Amino acid sequence: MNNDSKKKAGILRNNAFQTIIASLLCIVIGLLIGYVVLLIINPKGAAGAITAILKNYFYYPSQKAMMKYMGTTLVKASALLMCSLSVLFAYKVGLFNIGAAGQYVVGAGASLYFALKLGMPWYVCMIAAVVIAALLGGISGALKAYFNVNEVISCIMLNWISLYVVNMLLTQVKSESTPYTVDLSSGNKSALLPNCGLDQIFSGNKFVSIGLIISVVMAIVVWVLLEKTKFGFELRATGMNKNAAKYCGMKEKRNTIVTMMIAGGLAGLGAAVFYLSGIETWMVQQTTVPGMGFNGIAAAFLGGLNPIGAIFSSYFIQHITSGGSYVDKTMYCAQISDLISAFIIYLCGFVFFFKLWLNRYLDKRDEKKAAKGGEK
Amino acid sequence: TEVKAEASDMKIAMVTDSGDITDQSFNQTTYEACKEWAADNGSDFNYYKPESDSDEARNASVDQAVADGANVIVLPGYMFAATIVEQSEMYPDVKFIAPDVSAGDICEKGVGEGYTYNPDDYEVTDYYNADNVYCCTYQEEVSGYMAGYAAVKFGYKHLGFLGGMSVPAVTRFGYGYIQGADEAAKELGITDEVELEYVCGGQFYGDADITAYMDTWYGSKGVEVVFACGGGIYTSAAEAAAKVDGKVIGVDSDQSGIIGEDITVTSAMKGLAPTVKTALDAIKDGNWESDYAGKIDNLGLVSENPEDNYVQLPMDTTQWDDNFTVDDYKDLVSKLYNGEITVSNDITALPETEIAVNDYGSIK
Amino acid sequence: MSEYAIEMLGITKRFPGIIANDNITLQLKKGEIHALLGENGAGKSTLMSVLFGLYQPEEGEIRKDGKKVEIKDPNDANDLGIGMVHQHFKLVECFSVLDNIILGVETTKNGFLQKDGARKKVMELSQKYGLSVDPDAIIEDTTVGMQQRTEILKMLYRDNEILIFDEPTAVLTPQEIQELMQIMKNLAAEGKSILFITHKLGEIMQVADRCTVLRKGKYIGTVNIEDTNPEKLSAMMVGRDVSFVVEKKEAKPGEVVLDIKDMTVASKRHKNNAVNGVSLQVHRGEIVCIAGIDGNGQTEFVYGLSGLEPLKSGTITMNGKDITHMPIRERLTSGMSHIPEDRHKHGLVLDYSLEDNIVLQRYFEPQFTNKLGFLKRKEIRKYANRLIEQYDIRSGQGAVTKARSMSGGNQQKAIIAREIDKNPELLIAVQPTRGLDVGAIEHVHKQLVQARDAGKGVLLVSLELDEVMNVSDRILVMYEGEIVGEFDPKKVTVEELGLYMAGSKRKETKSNE
Amino acid sequence: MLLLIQYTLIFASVLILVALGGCFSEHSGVINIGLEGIMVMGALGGALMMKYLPESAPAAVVILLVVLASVLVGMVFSLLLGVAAINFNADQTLVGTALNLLGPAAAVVIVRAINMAENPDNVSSTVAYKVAKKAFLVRIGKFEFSWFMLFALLILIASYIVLYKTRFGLRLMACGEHPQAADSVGINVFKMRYAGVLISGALGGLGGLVYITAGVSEWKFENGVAGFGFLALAVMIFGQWKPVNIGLAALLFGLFRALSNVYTGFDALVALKLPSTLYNMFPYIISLIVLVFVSKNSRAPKAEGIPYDKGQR
Ligand SMILES: Nc1ncnc2c1ncn2[C@@H]1O[C@H](COP(=O)(O)OP(=O)(O)OP(=O)(O)O)[C@@H](O)[C@H]1O
Ligand SMILES: Nc1ncnc2c1ncn2[C@@H]1O[C@H](COP(=O)(O)OP(=O)(O)OP(=O)(O)O)[C@@H](O)[C@H]1O
Ligand SMILES: [Mg+2]
Ligand SMILES: [Mg+2]
Repeated sequence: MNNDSKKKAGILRNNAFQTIIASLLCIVIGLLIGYVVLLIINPKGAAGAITAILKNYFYYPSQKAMMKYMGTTLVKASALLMCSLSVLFAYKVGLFNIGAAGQYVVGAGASLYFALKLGMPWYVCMIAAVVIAALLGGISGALKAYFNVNEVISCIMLNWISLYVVNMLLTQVKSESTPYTVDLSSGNKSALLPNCGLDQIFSGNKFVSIGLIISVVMAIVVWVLLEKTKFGFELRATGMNKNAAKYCGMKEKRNTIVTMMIAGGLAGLGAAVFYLSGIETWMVQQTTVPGMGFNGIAAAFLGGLNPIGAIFSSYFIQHITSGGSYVDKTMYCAQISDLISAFIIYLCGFVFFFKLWLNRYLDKRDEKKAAKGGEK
Repeated sequence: TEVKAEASDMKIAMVTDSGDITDQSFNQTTYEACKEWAADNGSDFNYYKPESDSDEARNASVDQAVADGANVIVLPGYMFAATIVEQSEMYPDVKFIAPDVSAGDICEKGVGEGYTYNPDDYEVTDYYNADNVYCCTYQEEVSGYMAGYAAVKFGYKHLGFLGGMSVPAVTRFGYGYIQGADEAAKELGITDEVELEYVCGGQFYGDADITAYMDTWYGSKGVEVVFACGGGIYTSAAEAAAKVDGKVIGVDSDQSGIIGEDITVTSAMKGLAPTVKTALDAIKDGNWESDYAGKIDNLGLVSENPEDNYVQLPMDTTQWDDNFTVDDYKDLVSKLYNGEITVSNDITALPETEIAVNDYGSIK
Repeated sequence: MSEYAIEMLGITKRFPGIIANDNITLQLKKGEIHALLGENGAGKSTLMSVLFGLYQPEEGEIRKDGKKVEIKDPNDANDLGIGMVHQHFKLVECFSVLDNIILGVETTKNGFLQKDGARKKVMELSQKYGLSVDPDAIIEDTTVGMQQRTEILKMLYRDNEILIFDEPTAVLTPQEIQELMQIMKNLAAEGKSILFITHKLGEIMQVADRCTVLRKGKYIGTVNIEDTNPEKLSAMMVGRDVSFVVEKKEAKPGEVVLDIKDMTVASKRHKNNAVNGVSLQVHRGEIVCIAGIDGNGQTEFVYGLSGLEPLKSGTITMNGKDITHMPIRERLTSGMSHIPEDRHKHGLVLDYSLEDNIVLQRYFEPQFTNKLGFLKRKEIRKYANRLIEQYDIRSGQGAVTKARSMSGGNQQKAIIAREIDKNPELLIAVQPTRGLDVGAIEHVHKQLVQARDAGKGVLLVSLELDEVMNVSDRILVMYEGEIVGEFDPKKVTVEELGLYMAGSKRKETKSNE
Repeated sequence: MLLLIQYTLIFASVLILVALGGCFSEHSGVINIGLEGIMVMGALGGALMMKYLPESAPAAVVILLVVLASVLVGMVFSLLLGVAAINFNADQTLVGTALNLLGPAAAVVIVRAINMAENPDNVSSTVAYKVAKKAFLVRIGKFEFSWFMLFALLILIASYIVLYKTRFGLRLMACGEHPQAADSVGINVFKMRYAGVLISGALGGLGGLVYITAGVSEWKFENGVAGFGFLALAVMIFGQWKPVNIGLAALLFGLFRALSNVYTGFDALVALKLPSTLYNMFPYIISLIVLVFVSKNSRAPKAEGIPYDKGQR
C-alpha cells in the first residue's frame, strides 16, 4: 500500500504528467468560461453550441463526411503544428518568436510564387519556403545578436513588412479578375503535395497529403534535436545563459541566428504544407497578418513547450477552431471559438504556477507523512 | 411536370463568401432578402459562415448546410464558382441560387489549367450540374456608368472613386463609372476640365486611414464627389465629405438614408434582393425548372422603364437638377437599353478616356 | 530597561525542504558590534532577513528594548530603527546616489519630491562619518566602495539605531575594509548597535565585541571576542579543526606554459585601456597570483586571455602556440581551463542539471557525443557521478539536480571539478573562493596546490591578500591595468603589497623590461 | 499640409497615449505586449458609452463619461494581465499575446450580443456613435482639432512629471529596475506593479478610443485596431522608455502613417509614383532601422518581464 502511494506521488511529481494535467485543466476551464459566455448570450443554445465546437467533424452523421472533414482538420492542424514548433523551438533557446506569423507569411509567399510564377515542383517550392522563411527568421536573430534588437519587436515589425511584400509579390500570380492567387490545381499541378494514398483514407479528401506526415516527423525531429543531440545541448545552453555559452566556447551569436533561422524555417515549412496542399489560395489584399503564427504560440504553450505535446495541442486547437464553424450562427457569432481558445491560451500562463502549487502541496503532504511516520 | 414545393418544406440556407453578413454589401443584402422571404413564407432559414476564406471552407459550409437538411442554398458572390463546380453534381436534390457568379467564373474553376479567360470558348454546362443551379451576374458597369454620367451632368468636375476590395463587381462599378463620366464630359465638351481619382481601400470598412485619404481628396485636391463603392467604406467618404460639403455616391441599394440625404448625390443600385426573392418564389411556385434551372443570367437592363431594371439610380432620392432631370435619366436608360450607348464590362484594364483618370491602386 | 537592543528568541524559519533557522537565539547589546558567523548556507542571511521583516518566522519572537515586536515588512523594521546593508546590494543602478538613499522615505510636498533637505542631511551624515559620496552620481557609474557607502548612508539617513551588515567586506579592497571597520567602530561608539556578518575571522577579531556562531541552521553559541581566537571560532563554526595555512611543498617551476607579451585590452567603462601592455609568464608547476584592488583591469585581463574580449594589441602564447586570435573553443581544447570570476554569469547554466554543467566544456568530445551528433547520456551520467564523488559535490538529487538549487559553495565546487578534471596545461582561477566559508576555501586551495604539483601552470587572480600570501608562489601586483610589481610571497609583507596595490609604489619588474 | 499636420497629430496622440501606457507598465516591471487587445476593449467601452448617451448631453459631460468609460474598461481588462503576471508569475509575453487574441474576440462577441439583443436582425459587430463623437472635435478653420490631441499632450507632460518628479514615479521605476531593492525599503512591489499595469490599461484604453474616433463615426469591432498597439510598443522602445522621447517618436511615426494616407495631396510625392504599399511599410521599416541604431545601448527597465519573487536571492 505504501508502495502504491509512493508510485502515485511519483507520477504526480513527474514533470510531463504535471504538464499534461495542467494543459487539460486549461482546456476544461477555457471551455467552461466559453460555456458561461454562451449561456449569458443565449441560454437556449449554449449546450448545443459547446457540443458543436467539441464535436467538430463528428457533426456529420455520415462516416464518409466525417472522415473527409477529419482530414481537413488534420491538414490545418499540421500547419499549426509547424508554427507551434517554430515558437517552441525558439522559446527553448530563450527567444520569443512572435515572428512565426510573418515567417509563415513569407513561407506562403515563396511557395506560391515558386509554384505559380516559376512553375516549380512541390519539393522546390517547399525548400524555397523554408529557406526564405529561415532567412527572415535569421534577420531577427542577427539583429538580436549583433545589434541587441529585442526579437519580439523586430519580429512584430517584420510581420507587417512581410505581409505587404508578399501581397505585392503574389499580385503577380493572382488570377486575373480576383484578388486571390491562382489555384494550384489549375496553375501548376506539379506543385501540389503528393497524396500518397492518404486522401483515400479520408474519403477522397484531396488536400490530405504527405504534409501531414512531414509535420509529425518534424515534431519528432525537433524533439530529438533539442533533447538528444549536441547541437540541441548547445542551443539550449545559449538560450539559458548566453554568457556561459560564450565562456565555454559556443558561438553564441551564431547560435542565436541559427535558432531563429530554424524557427523561421519551421514556420515557413508550415506555410508550405498548407498552401501546397491546395486547400487555400492567397488573398493579395489582406490587411492583417494571418493568425496561424499567433495560434502557434498558443499551441506551443498548451503543449507544455514539448514538441510531442505540440502535436496534440495543435490538433486540439484546430479541432475547436474548426468546431466553431458548426455553431449555430443565428444565435452566436463565429468569434466565440476564438474567444474560447484565447481563454485557453491565457490560462496557459498559469501552468507554471499550477505546477509550483502542486509541488508545494506534494511537499507538504510528504512532510506530514514523514512526521507521522516518525512518530510511529 | 414540376411539383410545387410547399414553402414550409423549403429549407433555405445561405453561405457567406469572404465577408460576413454584416458587410453592408451583398452578403448583408442577400441575408436580409432571404430572411425576409423565409419569414413571409414560413420557410426555414439559416446562414453559414465558412471557417476561412477558401473554396474548401465554402464547400464545407455547403456540406454542413446539406447535412442540416437544407434544400435551397443561396451562394452570393463570384467566389462560389468552385462550390458550384464541385457540389452541384454532388447534391442533385438541392437547389443552388448563386448571384454574382458568372459563366466565366465557373469556366475558370471548371477548366482549370489552360483556361483562356474567354468563357465563350467553352460549354459552361459541362462543368456543373445545370439542373439545379441558377446563376446570375449584374451589369454593375451600367449602374456605375449611370452614376458617373449623372455626376458630371450635375456639374461635378472633380470626381473620385473609392472601391472596397478590388473584386470583379467593384471593378465593374468603377470602370462603368469612369466611362459614364467620360461620356458626359464629352457631351458637355469639358473633357479637359473633368478629372477622376481612382483608388481601392482594400477593405470593406472605413477607418482613420481611409478617412485621411478622403480628407485629402475632398480637402486638398478639391474632389467634389466620391463614389464609395464597397460595403461600409462609405463611412470614411461620408465623414470627409461632411467636413467640406462634399458629396458621396452610394452603392448597391439606395444609401441616402444611411449616408445622409443631403450629401448623397445618388446611388448606383443593383437589384440583388429582388433576384433572390424571385428565384425563391419560383421554387415555391414551381417555375424553377422552366425559368431558372441552368440559367446564367446577366441581369441589368430589362426594360426602358428604369424602375424595372436590375441596375438603376434611385428615382426619389437622387439629387436631380435642371442639368440632369429625371427625364434626362429616363432618356439615358432607354439609350442604354436600346444599345445606342454601350458600356464595356471588360475589367482587365482601365477604360480609355478623354478625361484624366488617376489610378492610385490600393490604400492599404 | 533591557540591556539588549534586539533579542531574537527561538527563531525558526523553514524553506521547502530545509530548515534555514532552527530555534535560533541572538541577543544584541546596545552599542556593541556583534558578529554572526557560519558556513555557507548556515542561515545567517535568513536570520537577518527575518529581523529586517523580509521573511516571517514560523516560530519565535523578536524583542526590541525588551518589548515584543512584530516585524511584518521592512517598513516595520525601519520604524523600529533597524537598517540593513544587504549581502547583494539593493541599489537601483540607474538612480542617483541621493535617489537611492531617499527611496522609500521620500519627503514630498503635494506629492512632488523635495530633495533639497535630503541632500543637506546626506551631506551632513557623509561628513560626520567620513562616508564620502557624490549624491548626484548614478550608481552604475560608481565604485563598489561608493555603493557600499551609499547603502550605509541609506541606514543612517533613516536614523536607524540597529545596523545589520551582511557580508559587507566580501566585495571591498583591503583599504576599503579598513575604512569600513573604522566607520563601524565610530558608529558603535555613538551608541548604535551593529550586527556584522563575515566569513573573515580576522575582521571579527578586529572589530567585534561578541560573536554568535550558527551551523547548518542551528545555534551553536555566543562568545566574547576577548575570550576566543580564530581557531576556536572556526572549529565552532565547522565542527572540526580547520587549517588556515595551506600545506604545500616548494614549487618546482618547469618550462613556460603561458607567455603574454604586451597585452592591451580596451575598457568598456572608460576611454583608457583597461589592460595596458601587460607582459608575464607562467611556468609549469607554479602558482602565479595576480593581486590588486578590484577594478584595476584583472577582469578584462582574464577576458582577454580567455578570449571573451578581443585584444587591442599584444600576443598570447600557450605551450609555444600563438593563441592570440584563437577562438575560445580552441583555447579550451588546447589546454586552458578557466574558473570564472562570476559563477552565475559565466560558470554555469543555472537551469541545466549538474551533470550537464559538468560536461559543459566537453559535451562535444567523442567521449560524450557519437558521430551523428547524438549525446551519449549514459557516459555523461557516469562521468558526472565520478566527479561528484571525487570532488565531494553535494546536491539534493545528485547528477540531475538543477544547478540553480545548489548552494553557492557547491556550485563553485562543480566548476572547479569540471575545470581541473579537464587536465589542463594552464589553470586560470579567478577569485575561486569568493563568498565561500573557511571549510570550502580550504578545499579549493588544496585543489589548486594539487594541480600545481601535477605540473600545471596555475594563474590565480585574487583580491584576498590572505589567499594571495598563502597559496601563490609568485605575486604580480596589478594597478590601473599595469603590472607594477613582482614579489616572492615569502619575502614580502601584506603592508608592502598594499602600497603597491594602492598605486603609491611601483617597481619595474622583469617582465616589464 | 494642414491635413498632414492634423493626421500626424491624431495618429501621434494615439501612439503617445498607448506607448506611455506601455512605458508605465514596463517601468513597473511588467511587459505589456497586450496593448493591442487593451486598445480594442477600451475602444469598446468608449463606443458603448457614446452609443448610450442621450443625444442632448452637453459636450463636456460626453467627453468626461466617454473617456471614463474607455479608461475603466481598459483598466479592468488590463487586470487580466496584472493578476496573471503579478500574482501568478505567468510568462508576460504569453499573457500579453493572449490578451491580444482575447480583446478583439471578446469585443465582437459582446457587441454582437448587444446588437442582436436589441434587434435580432442586426447581426453586425458595429457600434455607431455619430452624434456623441462630435463632442470631441472642434473645427478651427480647415483644421479639425480634437480634444484628444490636447489630452495626449497633457498626459505626456503629466507622465514626465509623475515619473521624474514625484514619489510615485521614483518608486514605480525602482520596482521595474530592482524590485528586491524596492521591497527592502518598504515599497510594496505588487501594488506598484498593479499601478503600472492599470495605468497602461487606462492609457491603452483611451488610446483605443482615440483611434476609433479618429476618422469615422462607427466602428466594426471585427477589425481590431489594425496593429496600432504593436506600433506603440515600437514607439515606446524607440523612445527609450522616456516620455519626452516617446512624444517625439510618436510624432515621427504619426507623420509617416499620416503621409501614407495623405500623400496624394502632394504633387511631388504623387509624381514619385511609389507603390502605395511602400508608404504603408514605411513606419515599420523606419522603426526597424532606428531600432538597429538605438538598441545597442538600449536601457529597458532591468527587471521587466521577470516575475517578482519575494524569496528570490
Ligand atoms: N528563499 C529561499 N528559498 C529556499 N531556500 C532558501 C531561501 N533562502 C535561503 N535558503 C536556504 O536556506 C539556507 C540558509 O541560507 P542563508 O542565505 O541564510 O545562508 P548564509 O548563512 O547567509 O550563507 P552565506 O554565507 O553563503 O551567505 C541555505 O541552505 C539556503 O539554500
Ligand atoms: N555568481 C557569483 N560568482 C562569484 N561569486 C559570487 C557570485 N554570487 C555571489 N558571489 C559571492 O559569494 C558570496 C555569497 O554567495 P552565496 O551564493 O552563498 O550567496 P547567498 O547565500 O545566495 O546570498 P544571501 O546570503 O544573500 O542569500 C557573495 O558575497 C558574493 O561575493
Ligand atoms: Mg548562501
Ligand atoms: Mg548570506
